[in-house]
Amino acid sequence: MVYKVKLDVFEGPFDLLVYLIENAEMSIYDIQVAEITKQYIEYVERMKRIDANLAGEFMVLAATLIEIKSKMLLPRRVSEDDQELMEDPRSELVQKLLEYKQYKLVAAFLEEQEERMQRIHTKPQEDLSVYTNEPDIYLNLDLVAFVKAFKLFLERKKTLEEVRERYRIIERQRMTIEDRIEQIKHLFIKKKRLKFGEILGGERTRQNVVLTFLSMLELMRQKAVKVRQHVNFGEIVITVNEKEMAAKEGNNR
Amino acid sequence: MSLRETIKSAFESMMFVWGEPLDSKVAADIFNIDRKEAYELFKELQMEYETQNRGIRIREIDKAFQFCTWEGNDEYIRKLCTPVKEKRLSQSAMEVLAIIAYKQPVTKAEIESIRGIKCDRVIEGLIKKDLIEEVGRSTGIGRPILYGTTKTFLKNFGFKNLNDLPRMEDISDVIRESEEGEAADPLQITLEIPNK
Amino acid sequence: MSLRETIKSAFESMMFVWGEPLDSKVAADIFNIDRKEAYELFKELQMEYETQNRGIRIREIDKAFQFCTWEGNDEYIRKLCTPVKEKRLSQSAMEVLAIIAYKQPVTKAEIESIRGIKCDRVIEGLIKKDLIEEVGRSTGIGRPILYGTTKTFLKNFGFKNLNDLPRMEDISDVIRESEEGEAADPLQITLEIPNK
Repeated sequence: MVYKVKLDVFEGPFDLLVYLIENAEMSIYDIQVAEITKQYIEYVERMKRIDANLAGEFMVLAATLIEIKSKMLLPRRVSEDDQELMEDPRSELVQKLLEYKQYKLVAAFLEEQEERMQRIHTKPQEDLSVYTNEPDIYLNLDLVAFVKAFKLFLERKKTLEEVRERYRIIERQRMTIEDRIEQIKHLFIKKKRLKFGEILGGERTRQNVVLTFLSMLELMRQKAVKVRQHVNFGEIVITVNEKEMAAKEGNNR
Repeated sequence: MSLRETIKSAFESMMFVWGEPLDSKVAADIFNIDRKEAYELFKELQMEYETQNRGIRIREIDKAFQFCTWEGNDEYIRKLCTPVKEKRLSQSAMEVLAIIAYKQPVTKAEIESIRGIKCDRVIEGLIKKDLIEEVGRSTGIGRPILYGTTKTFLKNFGFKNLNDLPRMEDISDVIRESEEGEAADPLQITLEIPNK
Repeated sequence: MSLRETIKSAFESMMFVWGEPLDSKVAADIFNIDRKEAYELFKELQMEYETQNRGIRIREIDKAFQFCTWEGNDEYIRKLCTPVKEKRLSQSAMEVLAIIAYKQPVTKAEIESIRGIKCDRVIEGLIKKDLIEEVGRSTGIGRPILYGTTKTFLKNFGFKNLNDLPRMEDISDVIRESEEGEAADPLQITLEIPNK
């Protein structure tokens, strides 16, 4: 159990490496790579047994360490132009560790700051429902909407006037079913059988068609006429039942 | 800080976090002082906020104390907290407004004869919104009220004065310009027919 | 009361009611003054509460101001009640946050290269807590997301703005000072074990 806690506590490969270096009381600028690599790999091996996935992330650095170790074994040769020493194979790692340590410090500082803020308290917002329930209505007016409204109104006014004009004509011509039936009866005086089109006459307005059709139905109901239509949408043929028609005539009078 | 100062400062913090009236006895117990002493410290604090004309004050409810806002600032709190809701004028309100704008001063009867429909409610609404107002009385029979547009009307539409209104003849141009800008479909204008 | 006094008093009331940090621009608009003027009045108020050693103070977050308790009174507040506080961050979250705070705007790859370990989940968690956010896209290959800290970060960690963060070079000093001040027990640091 002690192991588990110790292993899982590291935030990442650098964290573990920094711990090992500090624990071994090495200078970060002069890491004994062979020793540290051995310890590092040992830790990661133990970690594998607990959490293989997590250990995987630590393996990359293990490889880097091994590489550095092998480079360290090579004699420090002078480079080809005989001028400079080759770079210390550790220097890149050292830079990274230093940067990481810097951020670890920042994290510690933030943690402290967080703790400090735990001692400062604020109050919740007051109940604002009295205000929010009655929002201020802000009138959004713009010129285009205004002008459009006016234009639309002018157009509508024209349309309305046209509608009114027509309404008056319809009003003037309005006829009841009774009136229409009287007209139809007159037609049957001359002819016993009439097509619907003939009854309709020349006025093919919707109003007249409806009125005539309704009148025809009414006459049918009174059995004054018989109506036939041989095919759908075909011609409607109306035959007068003179007896009934006469009787109705009599009743009406 | 003296002990009194320390306790007073703590009382302020405690009242602030507590929100509800903080009983002076409860506060006293935290410092192991007696209620009367705590009460007096609260009263001192209350006086300090008052004499300094602070925007927050301390009020007493049955020997308990609570922070609250100063009543004189109610107006500003209202301004801060009241949300604004955008509203547009209805088509009929816009129409009546347009008629008044172009024909002012005008009576209600004239507007109604132009629109062919009653408009008492619309006029009422426009007056409430401070877009139109009564500007006098006609000399005609019954001396009916004459309406005109207000300063708010000018301000809201961004007119300097009434001469700034687009001329009736130019109206189509104004609309065309704006539609070209918006790439609006002119066929999309629908005519609203009053359902009577 | 002078106009300045009136406005300052109103600001106190407004801050009190608002609870959350009150933007100096929002406050300025209510009086039709400019933001800078409002900001200065808030700073004056802040100073007044400080010099009078009040138990409530005013803190600044990104040019917004908020009443809060003086940290020295935490002990007494906790005797009175247990204020609800946010859960504290894990060590890894704190490390990622530290990198983002100081290197922003920064990509996930950069953070991972500093820590030597993946941090998708940690970043997700920090976004959920509204401490970091996407602030744009890098111009690099694949245009990876750039992260930065939020206002909530400033608020929760007690910074006025990003310039309020101590310089990286000074951080060890900042920590040393505060540790000497508090005589904190280094043994008290508990190690959190991530529950996988």
